[in-house]
Amino acid sequence: MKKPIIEIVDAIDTAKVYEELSDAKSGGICVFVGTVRDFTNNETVVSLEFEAYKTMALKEMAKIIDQAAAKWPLNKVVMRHAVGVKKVQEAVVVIGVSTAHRDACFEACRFMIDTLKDTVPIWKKEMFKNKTVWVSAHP
Amino acid sequence: MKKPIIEIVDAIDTAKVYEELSDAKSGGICVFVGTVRDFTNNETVVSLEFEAYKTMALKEMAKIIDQAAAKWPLNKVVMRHAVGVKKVQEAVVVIGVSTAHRDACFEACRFMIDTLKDTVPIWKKEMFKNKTVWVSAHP
Amino acid sequence: MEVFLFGIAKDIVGKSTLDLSTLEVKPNSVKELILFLNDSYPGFTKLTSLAVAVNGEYAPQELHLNAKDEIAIIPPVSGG
Amino acid sequence: MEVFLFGIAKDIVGKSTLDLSTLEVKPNSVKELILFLNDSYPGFTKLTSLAVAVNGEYAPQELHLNAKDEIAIIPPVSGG
Repeated sequence: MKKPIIEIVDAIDTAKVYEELSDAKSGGICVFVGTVRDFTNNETVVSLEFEAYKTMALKEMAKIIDQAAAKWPLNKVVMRHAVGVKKVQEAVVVIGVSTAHRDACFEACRFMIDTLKDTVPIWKKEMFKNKTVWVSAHP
Repeated sequence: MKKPIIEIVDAIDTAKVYEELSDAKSGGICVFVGTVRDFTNNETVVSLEFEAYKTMALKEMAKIIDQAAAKWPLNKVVMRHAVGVKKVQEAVVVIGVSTAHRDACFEACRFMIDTLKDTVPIWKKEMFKNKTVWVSAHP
Repeated sequence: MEVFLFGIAKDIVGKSTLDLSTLEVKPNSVKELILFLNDSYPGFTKLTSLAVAVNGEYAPQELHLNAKDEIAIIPPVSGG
Repeated sequence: MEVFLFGIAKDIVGKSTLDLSTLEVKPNSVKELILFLNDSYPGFTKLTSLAVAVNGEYAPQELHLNAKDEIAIIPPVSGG
């Protein structure tokens, strides 16, 4: 695997991710982009706000890529999360991977976004019209 | 589902696919890009050449999207295949889908590329240094 | 009755269309067309599979062929 | 002994860091720190989960805390 791109940024440029993942040894590239949806639990979402414990988040993101690389033969990986206020339709996370065959890129991409949501110290606050909610904080 | 984008083109612009899939009702976008790999069965690939029965291929591509839309709640879909000679690292197919939740976008994207490879009348010729091979033609 | 040829089918026949209108006994069905191809061009018998599309849809073997149909030979597809 | 607070932990305490150096009885372990937080700020007891990171790694309850450790309270994460 080539050195992965792991970043926490203010804004995600989705247009450049293919160039970053393009690779002569790869026949498949799978990319997941998480975006802000306008409704959650039937309430209109105005925006989301993301906060990260940046140094630790970058370490946890690197661990996820190492775990994926131990399971599947990965060629290139991009894992980029945004922080700050994100409006509807904006990208909040992008995870992409290129592999020789498509099985591995789909499975690794799915594993990485699932694990990121479980372990990486980033917090999402939903901003509704009349309230804000830290997602997953309460049962 | 919004009207899907279904195209057979001479060259694929991967940078624009997110803009095409971006959607206020979607929290997840999954994109698969098939690219030309430099080796197949331990032989150096110089290029691939794709030929399509275009009118029928577009119909079969539309059927696949209809089948996926019957299985998963899809918001936007892009299915674009290239024809002609493609060099190593070039994109030959892009399939992207945006959905409210990520489960559906991964599953629908995977279903669509798998089914495209099975049913859409497009043919791939591998160009090696000293020979050419129509992929899958012979057992 | 013109038949479009794609992929390896084009290589087997040596051209991209096949005119069946000059044949004395024209194939009446998809099944007869496939028998004709296998007999006339043995390369077809070596393929992994062979399908026929009529008017842009995969056609069952029993489908009757009409003079105005758009007919295409579909060797094993390999897109993606 | 300064503790970083993120997400809802910041709201519960009302600031983004918590200075424990002035406490008479300082927590000696992750477990004691969590007990201290639950006692001092009942909002913590209502969370789905509560973890502590020491020097940028998730820390087990029994881990001993040193004055120079970088300590952070990790309420339920929700990235992505």
